[in-house]
Amino acid sequence: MFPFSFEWIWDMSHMVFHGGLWYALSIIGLGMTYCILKSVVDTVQGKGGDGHH
Amino acid sequence: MSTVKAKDDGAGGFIILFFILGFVASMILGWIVFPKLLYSQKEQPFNFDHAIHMDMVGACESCHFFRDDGTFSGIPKLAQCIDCHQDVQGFTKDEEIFVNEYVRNYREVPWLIYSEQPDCVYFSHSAHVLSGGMECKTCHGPIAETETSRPYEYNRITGYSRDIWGKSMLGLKKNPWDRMKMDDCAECHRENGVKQNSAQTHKGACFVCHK
Amino acid sequence: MNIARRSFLAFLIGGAAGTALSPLPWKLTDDLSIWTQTWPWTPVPPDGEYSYVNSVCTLCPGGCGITVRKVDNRAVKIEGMAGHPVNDGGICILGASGLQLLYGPRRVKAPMRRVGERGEGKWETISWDEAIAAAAEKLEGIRSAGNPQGVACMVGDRYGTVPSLFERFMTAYGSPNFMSDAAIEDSYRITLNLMHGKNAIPGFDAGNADFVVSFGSGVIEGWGSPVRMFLAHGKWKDENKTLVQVEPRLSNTAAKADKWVAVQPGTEAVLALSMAYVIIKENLYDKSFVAENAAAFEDWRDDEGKTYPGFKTFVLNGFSPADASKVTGVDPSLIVSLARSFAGAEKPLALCGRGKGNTPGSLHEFMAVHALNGLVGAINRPGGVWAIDVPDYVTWPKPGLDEAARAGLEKPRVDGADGGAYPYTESIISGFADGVNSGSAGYGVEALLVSGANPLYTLRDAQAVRKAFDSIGFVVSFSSYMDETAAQADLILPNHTYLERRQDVPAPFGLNMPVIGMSRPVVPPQFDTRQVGDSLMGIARKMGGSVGDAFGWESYEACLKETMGAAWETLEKDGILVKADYAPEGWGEAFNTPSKKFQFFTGAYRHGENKDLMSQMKIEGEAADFPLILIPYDSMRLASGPVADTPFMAKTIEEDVLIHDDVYVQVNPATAASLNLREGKVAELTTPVGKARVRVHLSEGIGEGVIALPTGLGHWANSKYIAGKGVNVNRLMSPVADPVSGLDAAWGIRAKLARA
Amino acid sequence: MKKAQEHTAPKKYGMVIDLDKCTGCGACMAACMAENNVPFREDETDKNLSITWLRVYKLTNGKKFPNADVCYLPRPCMHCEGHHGHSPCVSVCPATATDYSYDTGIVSQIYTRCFGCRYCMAACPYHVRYFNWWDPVWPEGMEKMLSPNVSVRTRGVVEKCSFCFHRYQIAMEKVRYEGRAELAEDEYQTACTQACPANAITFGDLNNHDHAVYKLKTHPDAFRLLERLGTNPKVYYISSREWVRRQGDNYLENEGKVVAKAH
Amino acid sequence: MDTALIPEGRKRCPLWQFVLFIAVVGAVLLWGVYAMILCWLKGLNQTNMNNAYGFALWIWADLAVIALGGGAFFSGFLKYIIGKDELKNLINYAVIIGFICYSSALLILAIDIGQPLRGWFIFWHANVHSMLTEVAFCLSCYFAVLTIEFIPLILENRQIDKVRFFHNLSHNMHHIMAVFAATGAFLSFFHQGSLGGVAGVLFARPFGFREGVLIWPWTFFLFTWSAAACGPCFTILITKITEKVTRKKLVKDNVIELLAKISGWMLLTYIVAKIIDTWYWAVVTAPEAGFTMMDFYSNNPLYGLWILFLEIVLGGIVPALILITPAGRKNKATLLLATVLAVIGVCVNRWVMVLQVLAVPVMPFESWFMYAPSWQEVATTILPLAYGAILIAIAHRYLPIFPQEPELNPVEQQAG
Repeated sequence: MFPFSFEWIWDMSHMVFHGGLWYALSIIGLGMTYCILKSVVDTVQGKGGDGHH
Repeated sequence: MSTVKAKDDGAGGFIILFFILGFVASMILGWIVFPKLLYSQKEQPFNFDHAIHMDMVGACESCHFFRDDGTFSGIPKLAQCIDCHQDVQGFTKDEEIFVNEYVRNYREVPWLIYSEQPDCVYFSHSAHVLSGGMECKTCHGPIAETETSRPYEYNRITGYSRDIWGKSMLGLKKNPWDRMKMDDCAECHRENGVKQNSAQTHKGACFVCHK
Repeated sequence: MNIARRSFLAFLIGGAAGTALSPLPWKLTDDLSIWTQTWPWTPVPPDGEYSYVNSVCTLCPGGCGITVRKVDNRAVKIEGMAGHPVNDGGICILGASGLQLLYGPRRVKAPMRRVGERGEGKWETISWDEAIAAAAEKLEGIRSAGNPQGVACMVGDRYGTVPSLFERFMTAYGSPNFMSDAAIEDSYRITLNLMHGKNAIPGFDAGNADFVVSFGSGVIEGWGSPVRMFLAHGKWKDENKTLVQVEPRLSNTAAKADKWVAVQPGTEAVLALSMAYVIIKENLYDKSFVAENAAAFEDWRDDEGKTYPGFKTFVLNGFSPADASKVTGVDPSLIVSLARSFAGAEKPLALCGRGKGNTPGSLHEFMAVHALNGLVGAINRPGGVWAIDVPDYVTWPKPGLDEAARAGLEKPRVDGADGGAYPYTESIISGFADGVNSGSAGYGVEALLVSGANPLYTLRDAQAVRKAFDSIGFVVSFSSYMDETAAQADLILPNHTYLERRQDVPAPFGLNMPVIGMSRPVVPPQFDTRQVGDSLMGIARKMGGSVGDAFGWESYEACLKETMGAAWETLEKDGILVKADYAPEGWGEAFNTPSKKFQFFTGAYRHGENKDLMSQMKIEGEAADFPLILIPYDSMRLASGPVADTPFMAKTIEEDVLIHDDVYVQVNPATAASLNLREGKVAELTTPVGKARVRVHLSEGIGEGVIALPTGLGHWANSKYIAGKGVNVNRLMSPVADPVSGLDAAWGIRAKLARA
Repeated sequence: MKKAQEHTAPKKYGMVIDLDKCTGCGACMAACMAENNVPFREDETDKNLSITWLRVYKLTNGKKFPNADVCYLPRPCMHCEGHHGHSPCVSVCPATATDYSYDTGIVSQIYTRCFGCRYCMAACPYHVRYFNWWDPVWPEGMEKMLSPNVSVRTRGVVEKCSFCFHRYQIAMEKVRYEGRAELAEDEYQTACTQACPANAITFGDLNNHDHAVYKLKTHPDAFRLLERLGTNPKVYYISSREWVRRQGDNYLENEGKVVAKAH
Repeated sequence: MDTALIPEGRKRCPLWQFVLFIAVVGAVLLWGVYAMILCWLKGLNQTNMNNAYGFALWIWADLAVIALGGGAFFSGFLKYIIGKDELKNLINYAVIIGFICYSSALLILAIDIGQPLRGWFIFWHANVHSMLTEVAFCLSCYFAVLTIEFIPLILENRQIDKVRFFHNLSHNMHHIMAVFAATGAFLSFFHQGSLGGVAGVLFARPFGFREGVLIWPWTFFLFTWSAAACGPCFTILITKITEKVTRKKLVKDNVIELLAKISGWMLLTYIVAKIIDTWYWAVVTAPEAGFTMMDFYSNNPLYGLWILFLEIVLGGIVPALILITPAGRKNKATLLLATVLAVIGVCVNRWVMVLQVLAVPVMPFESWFMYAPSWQEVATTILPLAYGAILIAIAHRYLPIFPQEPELNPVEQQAG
């Protein structure tokens, strides 16, 4: 899974497979990080529902 | 910034403080308390002075020798020690323990082996020492120069010697003998082009080191 | 949300972040998986120095050389000894798993005395002194009460120092009732006695034969010295030699044979004689051998002038292929072609003794088959049958007998092996139970010593044997294992196993050269056991008097060393003593019959010549009540002697032999259909002596009306790996005494099978 | 490392089993179990739950009495080469617990790596792979006969025949000690080969002209199991009986015999 | 507390009914959990699997729920990528069903392996040539995506939504949901396919083996396609069942019909491809391995041609024809029938590709391997159903899953 693990080889199939994997993981990770950070900022800036209906 | 926020609703500071508290507490737990709990120590049956023996016998192979079938003898058996130690040889307490408790009773000394590999590992000393021309020190470190036996540390969960996984919790090593994990063997095998014939990994085939 | 709650949440999140950045979760995950590599309850075999010890396997009479691989002081593997004259590196399944007997859970770990009811399994461990004293006291009591003949003894093997010590003990003690386990060897010995006039055991130069006809012998199922026969079989295949198997069932040997002749069970002798008919009729026999070295081929006259029909007349008068075909079910043309090929071969060889040969057989059959060998001259020549003198190295002076002993030895034997009815037979172990139960000897049996045998399992009509045992007040077992007989004993003086003791292993059965092997301690005794020779000598010495005096040796080992004399050193060094330059005796010395020639059996055999050889050897049961014939079959994967299957062997029992605890009975599909039985169905198998639950296995390897059960199952006292599985076929069969030898000649029993 | 590495020709260890000689006695199975610390249980009659690295199959010709015939077929791991080492099992293992070595042609199985998904078992058409459904348990005292050369497997992992690779390792120790470069043919033999009382099994390097297997594999009656599936097994069988050879593979009704191709 | 959590403007059953339902289904769940714990503690000997049957009921259940959970990725694909906006009324539920299916699949995998503590080796020591590795990676990643898609729904709970941060988080996540959905669709395409590849690459198992392109056997594509076709049917089916149980209409007919129509065309094209695949396999692939097609469907007590008929005709052609006909999908009864048949069809397909593959004897001297699951296997297979029912019940009660619900079920008087 990582370049330092024993099973890792720099060949086509590994690059395609892990390329896809890390691509997906990055999108998920970056997407969520973005959402959380943006929400923190939004919250700090007082945006969104006031929370006290 | 935090003071500004604290002014805002008075909670931000507390929240950050508690976040840091939680963070630091768990870091202490993970980096300091956990290793202490994970590893336990045992003392060797008695102290063994490698240095003094080296002076007497001259080489590692004198005691840790190869048998005629090519297998490695490992830690010497009592029978071998008796050659010199029929009687008390010096005046140390360790010598006394050895002769009185073991030699006289024909009891093997239950040495704890720092470099004991797990049961799944096949390791050939002849391949490394005879064919590979490696020095003992490369893997075992400067143990020949030691005058005292350090405590044997083992992992409470796995039961394995700490020397296998290494001292560093980060898994770092400065010397080749600091760690004896699969990756360490693999690294050296790769550098030296030893049997890099696996269909799956194009590296060492599993049966080179596993049984 | 209030501040406290938010702070707590922040604390948790901080904690989670910190934990993730610390080694704790990762190292824990890793270590837990490493923990599963070898769980604390998984044994890790310690490594050590490797060494190899050569010895001899005594688990069967095969006498194979073994090399035991050791790691420090643990024996870890038994392998065949390369270069050994018997097995040359090969090993059988039982031998290969012998360590499971050594280290197995059914070892008797110390001398034990029964405390509960017999067979209840309640024992107390006692010291060796106590055990020896207990046995000596009891035996002394019986002796001083004037009934020394009321002590019987059963041993497994017949030859060698240990059986001889028992025999000596019985003699000095004053009992005629010394018995040994019987097998085809006994029938062959009588055959050679009658036809060669020699006290000899047969040797088969099987590897050099080129056309072998086996009359039911399990050449590759454990007959003779098993591994040696496997090697011979392999050689036949390599050299395109022919094997013909005459057998009612498609055994492994039949399957491997070049030709399987499916014969009606029990009619093998008829087929052999019919082959002789063809050979004589067509003048195919070895004329020079018959003319120069054989007697009673033609009609002959005895000293008193009475004329007897010769073999030729006998055969030509009743064994034409057409007649034989009616009895044997074998096509006449097949008999003819078989006889022609046999006689036409360069080195033909005929074998007999069913299956592994664990039970003796009909002497007529043995003699008929041996006569075939005589006809083609396959006697004492390469590729033929050789008469090898019985091992004679035990040459102790006779023990001194006191009054009691002399009186006891005068008494008749319990098993009926007395001069009158069965003059050629030394002991008839299968007749013992009947003798005890009927009281035919005129005295009661009060004590029984058992060594190397497991009669409660291996003897037929187990119910009768059990009844006899129950009536015997004192049973001493010398077994290393808690086998069926040991479990029913009163006192156990456990022997070392064969891997812990030193003992001579005389001539493996069937080997065509005299060989003595020596088994020796591969590992030190694992438990508080003793070499049986020492135990027996201990008892004798404790008894004192002339019994004690008969055993002057310091120890068993001293006795062995003295007995072996000059051979000792070689045996110690090589573990084997081979007479490598052995050749069969020249024609001048080969036969010790009255004619000094090979006697065709009408001449050799003077008792009951009018026996009808055309009829099948009668087995128990009437066809009206029991329409089927049950035959036992042997398999290498099922140890059927005194020692039971090891756990490894139990693993290899085939799926069409055993399922869970049920044994499969082999039934021809047509037979099964007529009984409305289908594959796998539970059925009740009934014979005149017992009944059992079995499952039906349809097999085209067996003829209609015949059913077959494996031997070696149905143990009840052994380890859980084999006990309680299947049925002991000996429990369903009864022994049938051969009219000449008195030995058990039953090859089957009538039976019926019904849905359960 | 100071000395140069051994540079020897790649080996391809394989086996030729003469079914005419095999008697079905089972000695190979017991020898294998003893050699390889194979566990045993109270009831081993369900062969689908029983671990026998080497299993002796019983083949029948399907004919009626007295023309019925039986042949025994010992089946170790075939150590399939597949296509360039991609045997059916090796490529499917998700955790790289099983591997093919170009150096010896042996398919390895690492018990401590295997996490028991059993995909390899599904992939293997020969059923050579066995799962440890139970914890192995030795009756007290019997663990003494365990060999240190083969690790004891725990519950939940797959195991299989290794062609007794530890014997190769042990033999190599001696070779190295004596400073030789090559292993002699008889120095490395599997436990079953050594035990076989009928000498039915021949083991050696299929690449080596001097080894007995090299010639035997080209015997006109030689065949391999399920050869046409492309598994490229390294175990060859010899049988003089046509019906046995035909049971070595699947054939359509009107198809002739597919001749064995030696690789 | 209960009423405060219920979304505004929606009517829910009385609390006691809800609790009773949870209790009853919970009992079944506990039974399954007990069996699961047995398997973990005592090992897989608790099952009736054996060395010939290394894959059994669980793996089938695994493949089946993933196929059925395919409704999530395909609806997401249709809504976010293709732009079928009506599907927003069903997408939430599709996500929840998908979440249940995928979490169940992961749980089953965790029970099914012999050494659960080493389960992570599949990631760490990954062998990329193994279809199972691909399955594991894509499955886990896609499960992460489903979780991400599920989170905003949870955050929409009345009480949680009051927290400003969560409100913002929910909003922000919705905002970029298309990115996640696209990633999910990408992952889903591969893992559905790789599940198909699991049996398809077994070149020594002639029943399962298929030729294909590059590393992918045809089953790779067929599995993705069939999941895309039958997953939505399952979503429709569960929606219909939910409507039945809650005695409310939750989604408008046009939404259902749209999905049904797409599903129908997918199913039709799939089944045509499947027939071609089967034909080619029967005529070319299998004979090359020495088998006739009938070798796979005779001489055993279970597997006959009927199973092919059930899968292809009843579970494929019939529902496809119903769903592509406007009258068929408009009629409630035939629509329901079609979805049930499609679900059965895809389940049968997964069964065949897992269990029949192992049942077929490959060595000519072997006979068929048959297997029946143990109660522990049945219990652990039912466990996800119980867990799914509970999760759906809770989600439906406390989350505004169906946007059209208030419109379709106006509440006369707002509950206090």
